[in-house]
Amino acid sequence: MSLEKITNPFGTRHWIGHMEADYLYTLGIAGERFFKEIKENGRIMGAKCPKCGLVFVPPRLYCEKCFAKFEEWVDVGKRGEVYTYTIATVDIEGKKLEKPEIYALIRFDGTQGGLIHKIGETDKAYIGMKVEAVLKPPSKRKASINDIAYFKPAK
Amino acid sequence: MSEVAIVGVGCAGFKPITPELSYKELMYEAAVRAYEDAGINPRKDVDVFVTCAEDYLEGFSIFDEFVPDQLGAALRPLFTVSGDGMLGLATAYMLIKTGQFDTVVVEAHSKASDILTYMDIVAFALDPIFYRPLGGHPYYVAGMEMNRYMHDTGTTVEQCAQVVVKNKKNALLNPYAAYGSNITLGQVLRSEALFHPLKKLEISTPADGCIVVVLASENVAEKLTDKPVWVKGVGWCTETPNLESRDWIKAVYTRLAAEMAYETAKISNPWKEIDFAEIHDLFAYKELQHMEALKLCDYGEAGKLTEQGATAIDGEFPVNPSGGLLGMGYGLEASGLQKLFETVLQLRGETGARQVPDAEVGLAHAWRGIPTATGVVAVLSSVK
Amino acid sequence: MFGKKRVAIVGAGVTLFRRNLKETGKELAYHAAKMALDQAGMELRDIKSVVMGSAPDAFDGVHMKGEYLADGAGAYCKPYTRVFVGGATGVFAPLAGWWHVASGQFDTCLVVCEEKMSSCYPHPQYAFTTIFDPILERPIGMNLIWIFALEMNRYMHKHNIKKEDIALVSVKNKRNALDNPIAQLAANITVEDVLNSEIMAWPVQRLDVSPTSDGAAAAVLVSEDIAKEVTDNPVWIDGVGWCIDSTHWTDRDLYYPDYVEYAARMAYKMAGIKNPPKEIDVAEPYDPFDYKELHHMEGLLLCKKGEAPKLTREGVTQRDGDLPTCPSGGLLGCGNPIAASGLMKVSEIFWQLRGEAGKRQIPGDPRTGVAQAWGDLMQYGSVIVLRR
Amino acid sequence: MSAKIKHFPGEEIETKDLREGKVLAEKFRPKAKYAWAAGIAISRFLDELKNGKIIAATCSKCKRIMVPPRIYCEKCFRPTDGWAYVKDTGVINTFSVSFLAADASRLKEPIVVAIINLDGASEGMGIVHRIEGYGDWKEIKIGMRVKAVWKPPKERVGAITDIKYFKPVKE
Repeated sequence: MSLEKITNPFGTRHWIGHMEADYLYTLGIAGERFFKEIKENGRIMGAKCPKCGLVFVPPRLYCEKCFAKFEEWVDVGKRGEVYTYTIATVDIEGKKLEKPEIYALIRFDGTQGGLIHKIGETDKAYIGMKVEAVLKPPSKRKASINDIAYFKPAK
Repeated sequence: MSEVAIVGVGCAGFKPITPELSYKELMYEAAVRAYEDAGINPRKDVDVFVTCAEDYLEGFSIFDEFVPDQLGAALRPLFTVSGDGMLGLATAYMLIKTGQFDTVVVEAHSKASDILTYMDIVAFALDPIFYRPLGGHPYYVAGMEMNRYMHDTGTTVEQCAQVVVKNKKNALLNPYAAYGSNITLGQVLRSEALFHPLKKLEISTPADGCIVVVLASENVAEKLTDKPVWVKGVGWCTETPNLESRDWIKAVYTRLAAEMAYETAKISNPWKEIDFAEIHDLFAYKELQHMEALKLCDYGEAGKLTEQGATAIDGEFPVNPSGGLLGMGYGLEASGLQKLFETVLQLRGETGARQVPDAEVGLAHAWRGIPTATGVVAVLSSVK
Repeated sequence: MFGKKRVAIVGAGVTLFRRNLKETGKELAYHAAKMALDQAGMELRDIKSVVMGSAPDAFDGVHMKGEYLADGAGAYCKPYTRVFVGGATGVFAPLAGWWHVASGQFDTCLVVCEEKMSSCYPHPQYAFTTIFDPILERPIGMNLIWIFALEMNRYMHKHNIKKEDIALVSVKNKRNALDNPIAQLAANITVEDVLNSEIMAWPVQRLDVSPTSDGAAAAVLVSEDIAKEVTDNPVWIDGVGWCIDSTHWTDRDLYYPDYVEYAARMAYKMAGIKNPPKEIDVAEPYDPFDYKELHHMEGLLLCKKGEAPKLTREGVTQRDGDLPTCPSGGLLGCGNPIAASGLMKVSEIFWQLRGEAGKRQIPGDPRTGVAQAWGDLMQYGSVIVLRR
Repeated sequence: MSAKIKHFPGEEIETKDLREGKVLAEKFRPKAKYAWAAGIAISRFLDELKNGKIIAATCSKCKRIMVPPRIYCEKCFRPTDGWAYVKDTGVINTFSVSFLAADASRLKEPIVVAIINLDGASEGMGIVHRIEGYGDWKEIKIGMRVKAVWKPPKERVGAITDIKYFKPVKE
């Protein structure tokens, strides 16, 4: 232990600073193609593992389980099912949200994986709920996960 | 090959804030205590130092730079594991097993109160292309996991809330704990669901503190102390960082880590062969999910056992006698060593009112929190 | 002397090193890891543990980037650890791989190093401003080049070294890199080019410096038993060493890297090397700046203090010299995706000792090589000794 | 690298293409703000700077006078047991003349930065700071004597920048 301590409660000093910078993340080989498909063609794609034959969403360059390279891409449609969800009532600063937000993992029929996204046009959700992607209008798409505005309950 | 023992531990904290100490001074306090406990001089008696830290939890790049002096490691072999302190334990264990090193020191700390934007840092760990652009409070990931876990295992909200009641009560008996309380089940249940079904009082609050652990080979350990705590087995595992492809129910990273640790420790029936466990409870439901992944019970059984009192200090299998992270405070990358620290004290019979009777074999478990799927398990024993 | 198991490298891989690569960090890690596995003739399922080496999160722009990179590094459902010792990470990561295997805990370990510096925008230099003490140093406006310039100046002053002699390192390494297909800045340049290049922070000029880069590298480490199964040509890790000096870099004399010497002595002791210049056939000391190669040759005890410039002038460090140094082209020629460049150096020694370095192959049937990296605030040395 | 490898992966892109959006990318700026507790030793150091003084910590075992101060001696691993003022004069241990600003743009007037070994501290111990008030930068030499130029007392806040810079002085 040090031989001296700060004993004056007003004697504690803090130094303010940050480690903030701007970042520009390339979408990558698989990501660029995936988001271009959404932006330009309004399609959500998956990729088939040449070894196990399963289709993974989102498609990546490689299978994380066996390292096979994904070559074959398939359209998985816009309809999926809520695998799990939560209703967030606070924002990142802990402040109460005016309108709670529903986050969910949406799985697409016959595929592995899925997308993490928000549920809109409803204030309820349940596990197993059928949902459908709502895409932003083509002019507003930027090749981002937010080109999907949200998923809405499907009929 | 040499057995590995823990021969000294030191803790500074845990407290909600520590404005009177710099992070270096906090680390120094824990180090001095650990070296006194082990009876060693770090300038002569230590072969390797391991520090466990992440840059954005400190506010510097290459935190490694700022570590050696306060640990007695200047111009000595030290390095950083970017991970929980229990990954440091795993590393120290392997280093000693090579036969090249006899004494290894592991350090991890939290200066959470230096961080003004902690949740933004957590969110900064999310994949920048697929998840982060969605925004929001990153603990939505925990809410989603808790929901699916309860759905599949039948675990109830009351069972999750009971974890909070038990741990905060245990923490009242722990001088290292920042958030002990004689809270009631009703209080937990009535607290706001921030990420349905996850409630405000089911989330651990960060705390400042540091833990330093001294490990030694068999020969050295037996010279240094008559109360060595033996590391019988360590396992660790990263499932996947990809949220969509991980298992949301079974904490697979913990199951695989446990299987690895049990294999080395020759444990076939953990509930019977282990006397108590310190399990990562950043969120209340995680204690239950992790109990199941650790094979202490079947899937869906942990909640019931908790409700029946089996995991209380005087229960059949005490879980988190320290008060857990819910009671001690969440020590970020030191959270695993909080678990280890308590396990060592219990096995040495030094925990006073919260002592688990006749504790001989204990388990310490770590998880790296949101958004990771990385876990570490260690089985420790007071008997070689 | 050794742990129960001797540890061999049986495969290595590197991506291109470039200012900007399109791949995400995960994808770069995957490319390198897959290449190393292919070279070793192994599959991901053969890998029992994974080590990641990567420098500051502030480059890639992801907190806990080890976790983020895990799937690309082949760590799915495996024991996985990231180690991080600043610039020294790339040579440190295989040391961590070594103890995974030497401990007997695993018989295989995949070591992957990745850096995607271009994510930090507009320039990765920003990330370097956060490596300094926030209270005592950042307010001065410290930037990374300054600290190198301070060290270079002290080194030149202490031994009365001329810039002309230091520039020879840059000339040599950039020329060596002409034979390296991954290289970012291979070139035929002259000492005059270096001396006439833009002054960045005296005495550091533009051509004294390696660039920032994206890239990844990987190596497969295995136990003796597995090595016998998969190859006739293993390269053994016979010595490992690492050391960190005090945080207070302004209290130390920067002219000599004590920490490299301590790390080297640790590795040489383990490898049973008593006379490094005589026993080491090829060296890859860390060369993010040209003077650093000289500084590190001295720290590695490959020559006396202050003598490295003379050896360089006499051609001893050329590929056909007595002590070929940075035959890969080093960081000055290949680029500097920090952790990846360190593991690239280890890979180069691996290929040189196997006689597989192609156009870069040094003559004379090399048997023992050393690779080294430096890191932190003029503070860290990591050293690996490889033998055929 | 290895002669056996024919293809080296990696798709090179131009910085320009990335900036202009020809290569797709996601932008982000994290919020990462801190209030570091300065602690016992550095709080005292900063307070003394405000008074126009530089304080060091001393170890009675190794007899070193250490600046910047700390509460532990890293060589002896024991608590430092005293304080001592050191002078605001010293010697340039090494220096650099930077023509680059923090954003990598070119400076017209270079910034000179140096490690200054302070008088009264143990040999070789010092701090990093700027040098100004020299003639031609080519006249700056290692071993040159310098003295701190302080901000006026009212402008000092308890920061390393309470010393504006060190300037060369005659022996």
